[in-house]
Amino acid sequence: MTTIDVGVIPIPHGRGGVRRETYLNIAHTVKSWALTTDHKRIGILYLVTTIMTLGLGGAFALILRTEHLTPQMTFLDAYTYNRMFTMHGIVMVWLFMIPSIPTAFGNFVLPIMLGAKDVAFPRLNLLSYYIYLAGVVWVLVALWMGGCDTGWTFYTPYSAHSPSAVVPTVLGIFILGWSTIITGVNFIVTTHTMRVKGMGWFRMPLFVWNLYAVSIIQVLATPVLAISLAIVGLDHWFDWGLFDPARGGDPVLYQHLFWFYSHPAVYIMILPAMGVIAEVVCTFSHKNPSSYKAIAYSALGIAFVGFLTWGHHMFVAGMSQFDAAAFGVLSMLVAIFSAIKVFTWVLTMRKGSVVLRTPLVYFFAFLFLFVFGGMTGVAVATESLDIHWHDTYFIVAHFHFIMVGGTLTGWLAGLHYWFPKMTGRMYNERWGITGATLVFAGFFLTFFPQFLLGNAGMPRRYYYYNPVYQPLHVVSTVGSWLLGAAMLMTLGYLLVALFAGPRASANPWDSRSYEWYTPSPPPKHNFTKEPVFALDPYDYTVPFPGVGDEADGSLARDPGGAANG
Amino acid sequence: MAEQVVEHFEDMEKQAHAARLGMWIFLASEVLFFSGLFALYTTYRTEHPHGFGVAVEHNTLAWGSINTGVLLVSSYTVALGVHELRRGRQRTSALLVGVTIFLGACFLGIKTGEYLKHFGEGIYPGGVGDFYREHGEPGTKMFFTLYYCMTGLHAVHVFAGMCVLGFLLWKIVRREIGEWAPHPLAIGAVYWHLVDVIWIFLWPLFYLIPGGSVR
Amino acid sequence: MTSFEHDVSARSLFFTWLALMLLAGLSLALRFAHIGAFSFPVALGIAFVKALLVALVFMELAFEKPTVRFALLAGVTLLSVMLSLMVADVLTRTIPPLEDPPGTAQRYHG
Amino acid sequence: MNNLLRGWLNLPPQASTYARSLDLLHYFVIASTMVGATFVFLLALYFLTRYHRQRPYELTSRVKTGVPIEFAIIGGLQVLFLVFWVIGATQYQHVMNAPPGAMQVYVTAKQWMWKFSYPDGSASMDVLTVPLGKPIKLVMTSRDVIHSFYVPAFRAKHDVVPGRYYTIWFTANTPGLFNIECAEYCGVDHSRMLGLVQVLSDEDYRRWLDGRPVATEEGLAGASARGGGDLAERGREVASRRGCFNCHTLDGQPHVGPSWAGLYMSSVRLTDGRTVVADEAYLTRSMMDPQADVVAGYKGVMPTYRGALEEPEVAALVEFIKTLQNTPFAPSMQLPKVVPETQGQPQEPKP
Repeated sequence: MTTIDVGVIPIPHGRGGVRRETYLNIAHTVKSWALTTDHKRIGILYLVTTIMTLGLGGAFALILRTEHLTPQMTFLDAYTYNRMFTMHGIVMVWLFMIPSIPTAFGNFVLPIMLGAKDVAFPRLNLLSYYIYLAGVVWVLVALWMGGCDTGWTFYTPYSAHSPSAVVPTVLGIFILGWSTIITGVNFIVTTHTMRVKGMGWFRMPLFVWNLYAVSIIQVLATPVLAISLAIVGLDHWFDWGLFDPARGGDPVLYQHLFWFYSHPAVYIMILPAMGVIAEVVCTFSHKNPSSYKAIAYSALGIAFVGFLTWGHHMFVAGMSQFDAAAFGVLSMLVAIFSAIKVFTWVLTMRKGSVVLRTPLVYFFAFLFLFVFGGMTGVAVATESLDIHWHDTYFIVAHFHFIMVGGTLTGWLAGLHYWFPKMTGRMYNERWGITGATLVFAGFFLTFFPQFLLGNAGMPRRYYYYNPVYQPLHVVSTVGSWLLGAAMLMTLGYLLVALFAGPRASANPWDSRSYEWYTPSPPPKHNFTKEPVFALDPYDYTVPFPGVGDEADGSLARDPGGAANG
Repeated sequence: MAEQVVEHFEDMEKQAHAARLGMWIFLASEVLFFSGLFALYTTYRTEHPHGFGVAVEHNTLAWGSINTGVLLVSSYTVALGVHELRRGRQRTSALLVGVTIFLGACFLGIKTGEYLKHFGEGIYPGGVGDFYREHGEPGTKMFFTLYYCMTGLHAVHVFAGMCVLGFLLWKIVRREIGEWAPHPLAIGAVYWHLVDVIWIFLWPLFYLIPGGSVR
Repeated sequence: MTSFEHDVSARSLFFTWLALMLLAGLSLALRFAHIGAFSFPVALGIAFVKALLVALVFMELAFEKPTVRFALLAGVTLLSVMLSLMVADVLTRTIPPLEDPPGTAQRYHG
Repeated sequence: MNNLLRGWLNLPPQASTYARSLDLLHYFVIASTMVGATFVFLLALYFLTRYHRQRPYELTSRVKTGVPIEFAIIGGLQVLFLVFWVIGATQYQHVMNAPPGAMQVYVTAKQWMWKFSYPDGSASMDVLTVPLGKPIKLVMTSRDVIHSFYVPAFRAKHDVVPGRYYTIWFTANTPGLFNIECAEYCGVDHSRMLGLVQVLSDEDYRRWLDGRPVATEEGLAGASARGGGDLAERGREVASRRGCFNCHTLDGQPHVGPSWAGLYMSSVRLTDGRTVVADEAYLTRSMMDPQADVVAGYKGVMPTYRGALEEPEVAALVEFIKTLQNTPFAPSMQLPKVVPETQGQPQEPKP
């Protein structure tokens, strides 16, 4: 390795001191941010907000883990503990993971990847952000009222009677749902109508395919959550009892409706991360994906079959044995789509020119956690084994492997991958790789012991636990501290880079994907002139044609030493 | 100012297509929004066919059927309104859209009357009321709670549709949309038709299908 | 008259509306015909035809691009997936629900 | 081999007849999936080193993976997954359908306790006693929210849903005490909704039938699974063993007798108009001579426990009630109003 600072432009502010206009420096007022319809600025707004919600959810997680240092009370009482794990789940799922990648990175790069000036409905995009913010506020109101203690699943009839702030919480999630739907509609329409002239469906970067599939799920699944949570709110507030057995209601039907949303929601969370990973692995392998169509079609496949498997969350919940068998076999068929994706990524590296950069380290973390987590997913979808594992720490570990191990590392990969494009600065690569390694180590240490706890029969959502489980809990807690510290460290060096990092070139990674055809950071309308994408987004057989506009001083192939190996 | 092409679109046709596609995707979302309740109705009716049948026979068939007619006529008028606007007859179009909004208001009025009648009979949502003393069949409570939920949600959509059409009417009157760009009204009308379609299914489920029919 | 919008003629609008009203009338008439177990599929079948008429002509789906039709198709497909698997659960459960569950009965029945 | 893998995977003992076969599938699934996952990850690491970038801006040629290879991998995996499903679904059918002639025990769950009603009409709280080697069918329902009956050592679990009866069955193959846990989140004391299955050999079981309770002190004391094992915890065990929970609740709801939640040091109005503070002396007196201070609104139906409770047991009970002093009530959870009966257990409705 010759130099670790890649893609750095030696001259600040372009050539001859001419200040290049970017989406960032075009205006600096608060109003110019608050009322912007620029998809890039909205993406940044989302990014900042979701980082805050991640901090909130992460703080909850650390407190919860610390409480579990001892089997009895450590420093929280059971009431607070129950409210906190619920709010941890709600904040992480709806405030962070579902919006994180599509709204922040999707908003930022989707139109650029398509060669468009903006998304199809820029004002709706801003509205979606404010609806999201309103939802966040309601969840915070619920928190201020003491939080909700039902678990993020809101199972009736407990949620209908729980003496906690159920109504503001479900209202917040209801509102967040509309934000998700609007973003989804916006992205679908953008993909259909805003592609630059001459760009066919199979020349879109793969991230777009994944966003497109996610948007379909968002649009079609979220309303079901909205209606079922609305009913929970009515049951709680007015005691309408639609799921109340005393009035002929059936609590199991609530679970059907909830998981009809929440299983696809898992794909809402993981598919965008898969898209990021596909971009990252192609860029840093410097090679075309081993099968473009496999990645594209499997995204759509996941979007569809994800709707057919919700019942595997209910094997011991009182579903009929016929349905259990049906959902069991459907789940096994779904797993195959994720397997296709994994094999395609790995085979992409074959005969490539692989260079280890921070995003690729995150790719390896993602690969490890997603593959192992996914395989345990196949295991828990095996009906008879799920009897023992259902509602134990095994499940907790499994979905954290997928959700944190998958989505969070995918998000971090994307953050590091597009950081130069979004900010025009480079972060310190050595810190980046250290941070990525520590995140992975902390994560593994936190959640691997939980598989063993689950095997031993430790149910989830337990405040007191059997003292024989203590050693594993302690390991898990220490791991969570490491993870928290690594995340703080990442935030630290990224902030430093944001203000003091060296300038990044237009294409620091020597990628072929279309967002790198524009300077970093991009100008207000994404491209200084009508973009011409000469190459396939994954054509690494010829050198990068360059940004095209030399006047902005950010040629892709600057001699400063980009993408060296 | 909807008659101008927003700068990031190439032309009006593309913009119109984008808006139309957006509305249709949103409608798919709306279908799923109602589907949760339809699924509850179907499963509960499967569990308690007798109670649901009794409750259907008790429901106000005449008023529900009149409302069906009202909505079908309103769908026709708004479709005709779009047709007239495309032909450049804004005055007629405005009149037809106005009639549509009026019919929507009639629908809501009749619906309110129905609710008040039910309250008078002691049928409240949540299985509360004197009615259930005589009609204790399992399922009747669930039927009427679902009835209030689904027709209530539908009424909210009718109201939303009236607001949308009102806004478009205002635009027609101010000559902001016309035959050169009729697509906002066409898209608004599509939403109104969806409200009609949902009622087309609510009507048989809550008024038409008597007891003992499932299973 | 714009070039990019398909316009449905007033004549077909009128006949569609007439068909809708007739179908509604038929549905209403069948309500009193006491056709027993058939009333559920028949009434919903008529409703389906009516919805299709509204969608194809009033909502101009017949003249839309395939993408638009696909949007609706996706929604309806998922609706049927949800309905069929949920109803299948209820129909194939071996243990019937209790009419008056212990412990909850007195709470509501007074 | 079985025990070795069980130890590696940290699985509890296989105390029911089907636990072993479920575990065998467990080993198979975990082993094959983990081998596959490791293979994929190692392959990625190999590609990383093998195809590491040699010089900047290195170009690569277009490589497409052969479709046959892809289909072979995918097809192979799919077959493996379907094998999981076939075996898993078969076992699931076995676990979910009790064999005919199984002994039925009714399980009623409520926040936060288990009640077991036996065929002979007797009942017990939190401790389920079953004979060794006989199939036991549990018919379970809940009185308030969804709970989940879970015995890790039996690999048995099913949700307990209000308004429905669900069944699960097992045949215990090892005598001893095994933990029951509630696996579905059910409120503030979810993690304390524990219980024990007491599996007795034929001889012990007959003795238990004759003169209950025979759960040996050592046996229960040895069940450190109940968390802590301090005096208050022992009090909870005593209370469940002596049937206190048949009449007293822990969540503030009045039952046949007053609830223990918030009882300690509260002012109690009695039927004769006096008001007393519920201190240790009062609590002890109420156990020994219940008719002395009958709380207003209740009938004096409680029998004396003088001579029935050992001294340490009384101390443990009092200690336990003291820990409930600050238990908040669950306000909207309504237990049914049970008319106090003068004798016997409250009748449990049967389906």
